[in-house]
Amino acid sequence: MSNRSKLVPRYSASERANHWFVGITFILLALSGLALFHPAFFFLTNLFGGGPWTRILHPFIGVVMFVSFLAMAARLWGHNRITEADRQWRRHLGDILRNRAGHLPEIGKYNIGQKYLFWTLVLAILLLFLSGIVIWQPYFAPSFGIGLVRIAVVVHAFAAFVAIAAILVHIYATIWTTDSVRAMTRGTVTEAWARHHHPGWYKEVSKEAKQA
Amino acid sequence: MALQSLDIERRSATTTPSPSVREPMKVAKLIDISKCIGCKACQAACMEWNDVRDSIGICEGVYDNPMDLSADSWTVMRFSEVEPEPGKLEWLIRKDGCMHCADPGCLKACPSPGAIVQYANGIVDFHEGNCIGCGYCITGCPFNVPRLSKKDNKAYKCTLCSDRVAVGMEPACIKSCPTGALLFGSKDDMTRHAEKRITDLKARGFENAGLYDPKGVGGTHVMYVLQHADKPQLYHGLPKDPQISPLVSLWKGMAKPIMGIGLGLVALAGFFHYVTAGPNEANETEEDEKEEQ
Amino acid sequence: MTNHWVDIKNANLVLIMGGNAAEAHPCGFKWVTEAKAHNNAKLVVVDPRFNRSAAVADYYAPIRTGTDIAFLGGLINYLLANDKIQHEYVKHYTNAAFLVNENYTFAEGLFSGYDAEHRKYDKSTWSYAMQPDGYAAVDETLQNPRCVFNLMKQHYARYTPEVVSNICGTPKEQFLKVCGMIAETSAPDKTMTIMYALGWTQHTVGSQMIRTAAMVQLLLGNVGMAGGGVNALRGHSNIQGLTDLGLLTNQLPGYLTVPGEKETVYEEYLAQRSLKPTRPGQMSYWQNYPKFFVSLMKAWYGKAATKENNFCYDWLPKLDKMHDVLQVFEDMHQGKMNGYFCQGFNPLASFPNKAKIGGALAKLKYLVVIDPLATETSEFWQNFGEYNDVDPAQIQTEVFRLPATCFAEEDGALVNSSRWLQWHWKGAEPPGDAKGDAEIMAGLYLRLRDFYRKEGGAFPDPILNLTWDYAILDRPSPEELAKEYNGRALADIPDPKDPTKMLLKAGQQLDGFAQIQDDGSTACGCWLFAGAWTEKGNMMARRDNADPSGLGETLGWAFAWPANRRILYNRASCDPAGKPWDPKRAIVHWNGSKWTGFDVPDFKPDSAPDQGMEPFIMQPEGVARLFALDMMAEGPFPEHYEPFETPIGTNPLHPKVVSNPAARVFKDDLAQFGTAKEFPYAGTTYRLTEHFHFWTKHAVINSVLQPQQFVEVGEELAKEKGIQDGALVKVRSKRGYIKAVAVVTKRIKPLMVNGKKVHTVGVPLHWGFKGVAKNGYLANTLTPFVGDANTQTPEYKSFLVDIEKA
Amino acid sequence: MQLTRRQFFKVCTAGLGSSSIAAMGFAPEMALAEIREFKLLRTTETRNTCPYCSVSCGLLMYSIGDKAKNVKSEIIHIEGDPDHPVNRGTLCPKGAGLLDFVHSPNRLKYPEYRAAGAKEWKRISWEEAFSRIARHVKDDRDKNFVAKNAEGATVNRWLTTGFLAASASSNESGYLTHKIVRSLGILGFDNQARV
Repeated sequence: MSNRSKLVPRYSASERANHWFVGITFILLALSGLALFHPAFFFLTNLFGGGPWTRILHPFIGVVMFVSFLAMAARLWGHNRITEADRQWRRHLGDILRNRAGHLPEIGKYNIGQKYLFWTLVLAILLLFLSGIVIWQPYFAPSFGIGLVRIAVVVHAFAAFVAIAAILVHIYATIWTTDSVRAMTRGTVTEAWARHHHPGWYKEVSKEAKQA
Repeated sequence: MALQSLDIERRSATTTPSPSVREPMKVAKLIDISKCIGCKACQAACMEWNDVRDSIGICEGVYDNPMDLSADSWTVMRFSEVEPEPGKLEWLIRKDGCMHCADPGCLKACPSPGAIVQYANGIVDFHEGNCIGCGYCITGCPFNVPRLSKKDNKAYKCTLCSDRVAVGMEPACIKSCPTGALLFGSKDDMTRHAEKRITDLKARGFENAGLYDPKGVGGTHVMYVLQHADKPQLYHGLPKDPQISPLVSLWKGMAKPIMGIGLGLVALAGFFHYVTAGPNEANETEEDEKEEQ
Repeated sequence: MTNHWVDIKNANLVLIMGGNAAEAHPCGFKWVTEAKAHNNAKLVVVDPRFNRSAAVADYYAPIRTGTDIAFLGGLINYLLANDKIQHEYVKHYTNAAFLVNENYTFAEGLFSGYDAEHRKYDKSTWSYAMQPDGYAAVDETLQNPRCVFNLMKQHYARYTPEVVSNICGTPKEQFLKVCGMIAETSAPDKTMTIMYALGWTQHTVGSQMIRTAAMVQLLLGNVGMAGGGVNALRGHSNIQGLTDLGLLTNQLPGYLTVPGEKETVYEEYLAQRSLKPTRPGQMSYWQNYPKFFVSLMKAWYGKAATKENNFCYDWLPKLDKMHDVLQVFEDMHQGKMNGYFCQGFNPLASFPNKAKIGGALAKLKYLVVIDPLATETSEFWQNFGEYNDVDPAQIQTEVFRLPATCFAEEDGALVNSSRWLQWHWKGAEPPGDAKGDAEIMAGLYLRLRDFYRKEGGAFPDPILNLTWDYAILDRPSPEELAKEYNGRALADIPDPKDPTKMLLKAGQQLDGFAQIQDDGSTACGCWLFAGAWTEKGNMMARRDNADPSGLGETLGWAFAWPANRRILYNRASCDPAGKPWDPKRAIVHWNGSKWTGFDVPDFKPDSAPDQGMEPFIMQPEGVARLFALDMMAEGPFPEHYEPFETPIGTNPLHPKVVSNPAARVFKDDLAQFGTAKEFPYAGTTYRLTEHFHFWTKHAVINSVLQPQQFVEVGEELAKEKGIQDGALVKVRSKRGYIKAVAVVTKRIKPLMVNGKKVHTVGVPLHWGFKGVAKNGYLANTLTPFVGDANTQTPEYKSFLVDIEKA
Repeated sequence: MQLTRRQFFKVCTAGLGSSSIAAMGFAPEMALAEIREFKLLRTTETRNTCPYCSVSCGLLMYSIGDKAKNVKSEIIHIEGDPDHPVNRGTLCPKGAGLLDFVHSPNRLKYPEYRAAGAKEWKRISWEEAFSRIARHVKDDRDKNFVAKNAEGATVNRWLTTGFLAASASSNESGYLTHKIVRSLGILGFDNQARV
C-alpha cells in the first residue's frame, strides 16, 4: 500500500475521548457563559432550559471541564515545553501564515502555535476555575469579600474571552490545516500530513515503529 | 403614577431603550437620622406589608436584629455608639436598605433581561419572575444591599413599596415611622425639607450636618439627613463616596463590546484567512520528493 | 396626663425623666420631635442609661437609679436660690403663702409623728394653721417663717449641687446645665412639659418623685399651660380607663373610695369625702361626692338601693387594710387564699420575686386565667427546665384557662393617657370558641346567680339584686354598658334655673355630671365618664379631628373626661385677671362675661376673676399644694430615701434613716433583701421599644426584632469581669438568678456615688417560657417584694445584683 | 448532492443546534414590568385602637371579603389611621406588628382545664367551665364570707378569692367586671395600674 495511504497513529482512544469531553463541555460553557455575559446572547439560555438552569449548570459543567482538562493537560504537558526551535518559528510567524514556510527547524509533535494555545488555555482555564469559584452563588460567593468578587468577575470575563478566542483559533487552525480533524476523530494522520506538518515528530514515531 | 410597562427608565440586560415617554414625578424617601429613635417600626411595617417574616435569630450583643439585610429583611436598623467629640456619646442609628440609585449598579450588572427595572419615578425594583439567581446584582451594588433567598435563589431588596406607590400611597415604612424621621414626596420637596432640617441641626451644634445624596451613583432616591455628613462612615459604614465599582463598570461596560467584536473578528479573521491564504495542505508530490532526498 | 399627647408639641422644653418615651411610647414621642422641629424646643433626658430617647435628645445627663428626688430636690433648691420661679403663679395658685401647723417638724430624715413600730406616721401635725373662722391662715407677704414657701426653701436648702452630685452620681456641671435649661421656663411665656412613666412610679418613693416634679412645675408656673403639665405616660391601652372605673382594692368608679370597716355611719362616710372649702370662695368640687355615690349605687342595685338602706351602703365590702397585689400574694403565700382570677394579666411574669409568686399560686385551690394568649401564669405548674423548675405532681391547684377575644374582635372604648375615651370597632371573628371578656364575666355571674337563687348562701343580696337589664342576658352589649356608665335619668329632672322646665325626662342619657342628683333620681356607673354617651349618641365614636387653635386641641375627636376637657387646670394658664400668661398659646380666657377659649374651661364658667375662685377646683383650698398636708404616707415634702437595696448602704442626707420609713415591708421579705457587699451592682428592669411587656414574644415580627433575652453592661464593668460582647452571663440577686446574653455598651457609665463607683446593670423584661421568641428567664426573678408607701407599686427599678460569666 | 458521511454529520449537527433553539421556542415574551397587585383593593376597612400602650394609636384593619355572609372575616393587614390626631397614621414596631398578635400561634381557642397534680390540659366546654368555676366561687364564698368583723361592724367582705382585671380590656368589660366582683365582696381586686 503506497506510503500515501500509510497512516501514522497520533492520539490514543482515551486521549481523543478526553479531548472531546473537554471540547464539548467547553462549548457548553462558552454558550452558557456568553448567555450570562451579554444580553444579545441571553437567548442561548434556552439551550439549558432557561436562565436559572443556565446559572445552575454553568458552574457544575465548569468544574467537570476543569477536572477533565487537568487530565488532558497532564498528558500533554511534556510535549508542550517551548524549545529553542519554537522560538525560531515564532520569529517567522508572518511567513508561515502566508504559507511561505522557509527552512526552519523541524517541528516536533506540536508547533509553536499549538504550544502557545496549550499554555494560554492552561492559564485561562485555571483562572476561570478560580474566579468561577469566587463568584459561584449561592455556595461560595458569600464567603468572599465583595472586592474579591468584583475582581474575580472581571478576571472570569477576560479569561473566558481569551479562552474562547483561543479555541476559535484552535478550531480554525484545524480547518485551515486540512486532514487534521482525523487526528482527533480517528487517532491517525496520513504520513504525508505527518511529514509535512510535524517532520520531527514523524521521524520519532517511525523510529519507534522500526524498533517495535 | 401608575407604574407599568410605559414607565420604565431602564431595564436590566436590555440594550435597546424601554418604553419611557412618560415623565412622572421623581419620588424620594428622606431618612432624617436626627429624628430616628431606632424603634424598628419601619422593619415591622415592611415585614407585615410584604408578608415576609425573617427567622427569629439570637441576640449577638447588639440591638441590631436581624443582624443584616436578608431576603426576608429588606430594611434593618444599624446601631453605632460613637463619640465624635470625646465625652459626648452619640447613638447613631441608620435605616439600611436599598438607596434606589439613579444609576443602579445592580441593574447594570444584571444579566437577565427585565429582572431589574428602574421606573421613571426613580424606584428600582426587582422582578423576581426574571431573576436567574446569579448574584451579579450583589456584585454590582455599591451599598451591598441585594440578598439571595435560600428558599428560591432569587434576589430580594426594598421595593420602595412600588405596589403602594403605584396606587398613589406612600411606602409602608414611611407611613409607620412614629417620629417622622422617614418622609416621602418628590425628590425636590425632600431636598428642600432636608435643607430646613440641616439649618435646624446646625443651630443645635451640628456644624457638619448635611444631605447624603451621593453623586457617585447619580444621586439616590433614598437620601439621608446626617448630623455628621462629613463622616458618613460613622453611621455603621455608610460609604463616603459610593459609586459603581470601576471593575463592574469595566465588566459590564467596556468588556461587552470588546468581547463581542473581539470574538467576531477572530472568527472572521479565520474565515478570510482561509479564503485568501487557502488551506494548509500536505500535497503528496511534495512529500515524495522530500522522501527521496 | 394633665395635658395630652398632641399638646407636647407646644412645649419649649421637654424633660423626659423616670421614663423612656421614645421606646415605650414612640408614636406619642412624635410630638417631642415635632416640638423640636417646629417650636425650636429642646429635649433633656435624665436616665441611668443613654437610651433611645437620649439618642435624639439635645442634652443627656446620667443619674443613679432611685435618686430622682435628690435630683429634683436639688432643682427646687436651684430655682429658689436663683429666684427662677413664676412669682405671680406661685403666689396665687399654690399654697406657698399658707401657714403650717406649728408642731410640724422635720429632723434627721423623719417628719413629726413617726411611729417606728408600725412604720407609720401620725399625720395630724401635717396641716395648716387654721384661723378662728375655720379657714386656713395665709401670709401673702411670704415673710412668716412658718409659711409653706419658707419651710420648703429650708427643707431643700440641704440639696446643694454637691450633695445632689454625691447622691445621684450625676457630674455637678451636668446637673447645673440641666437646672439652667429648666430654669428658663420660669418665664410666663415659656413652658416645660415633663414626660414620666414607671421610671418614677416603680420605686418605694415613687409617688413622692412625681410630687417633686409637680412642685417643680408649679414653681415654674407650667401646670395648666399648653405645652406644660406633668404627664404620666401610662402603660396599657386602657389602664387609665380601669383606673377611672376604680378596679382597685380601695376604689369605686370615678375615684370614689371603698369605705373602711371603721366607717359604720353612712353620713360620716360621705362627710369625710365631700370636703368643704378651706379658703373663701373656692369650688372644692368633691362636695358633690354624695351625688356621685348615690348614682353609682342606683346604677348597680337599681330599685334595691333606696334612701332607707343608705342606697345599699352596707352591701359594699369594708376595707380592713389595703388588699393590693403584694398583700394578696403575701396572704396567698401563707395559704390564706383559695381562689384567684387573672383576667388578661400575667402575674407570674409581672410581679416581683417570681419564686414567691409561683410558690403562692401553687397553694391555691383554683386559678382561673382569662386571656387571648397562653401566658406563663396559666402554666406556672408546668416544668420548663431552668426557666420554671417545678414538679406538676406537687401542685394541687386546679387551673381553668378561658380563651378571650383581643382588641380586633370586639367593640368598645379605651381611655388613653390623655383621658380620651375612644370607641373601636370589631374587624374579625375570634379564633375557635373564644369569647369577649364581658361575655365570660356574664357567663360566670349568671351561673353564680342561679346557684344562689336555687341554694341561697352567704349574703346573697348584692348578687341577686345586681342590675342586669341587658337585651341578651349572657351577652351584655358594649353599647348598653357604655350607656350604663354614662348614666341616665330615672325620673324627670327639673331644671335648677327654672323648675317648671324639665332638664331631662326619665330614661334619657345624662349630658354631663352636672345633672347627677343625690336623691336617687339618676343612675350613673361612673360620674367621670358622664357625657360619653348622651342623647346625641356615642360621643366616644366622634372622629372630627379639626384643630382650630393649631395647639392640638381636637375637642371634636372622641370624648375626654372630665366633660371633654383636654388640658386640666387650664384656668391657671391665665393670670389672676383672666388674661393668658402666653397670648401665643392661649387656650382659655375670661371674655368679660364668661370663661371661654379653645378648650373646655376647667373652672366655674361664670365665676369672674375678681371673685377670687382659684384654678385647682378639686382642692378644698382651691390652690395647688406645695405642702401636701396629710395626703402622702411619708411626708408633706418629698424627701430622698434610698432604695431598700441600696448600693451605698447608707443615706448621705441622714444616715439614721436610709430607706422609706413608711413603706410597708412584710417580715419574710425583709430577710430577702440583698446587701451591697454580696450584690455590689445597681440593677434596673425596663422595656424595649420592640416589645410590649410579655405579649409580643407571642408575635413573630416583634420576636424577629428582639429575639433573645439580654442584659446591658457598661464597658468598664464588662472589662472588669472579663465579659465579652454577646457572651452568656449570669445575673444574681438575693431572690434568684437569670442567664442572658451580655450587650456590652458605652451607654451605661459607672457613677461616682458617695465616694464609691457604682455600676448599673440593665435587665429588659420581655422574655419568658411561653412564646415564639427564644425562651428566657422571667426578669422578675430578681426584683424585690416591696412597694411604694402610697400606691404599693413594687420597686422594679432599683435593686442589687451581681454579674459573672455564665 | 453528494454528501460524504462526514459532511452529512456536519450538516446534521448544525441543523440540530438551530432547530433546538426553535424547538424550545424562542424565549416567551417576558413581561416588561410586574407590579404586585395592591392587596387591599376590595377588603373591608375597620377602625380600631392599638391594644398595647396608652398613646391609643388609631388603626385601619383590613379583613378579607366585603362582609358577605359566607366569608369568615380574617384580618390580613393593619396600618395606622391617618385621621387619628395623635398618631396621624404612624405606628411603632409593636403596633405595626399587630397582625402577628391577632394571628399568634399561641392564641387560645378552647376552654381548657388542668386537674390538680396533672401534667397536661384537657379541653372542656364553656358550659362545664362556667359551672365548675361558679361552683368553686360559691363554695369558697359561702365558707369564708365575713358579714361582721371582730368589733361587730358590718363588713360583708370575702377575702379568700382575689381578682386581677385586664388593663387592655374595654371600659365596658371593665365596668361589668367591677360591678360583679365588688358585689361578691372581693377586696383583693387590682389591675395593671398597681404595677
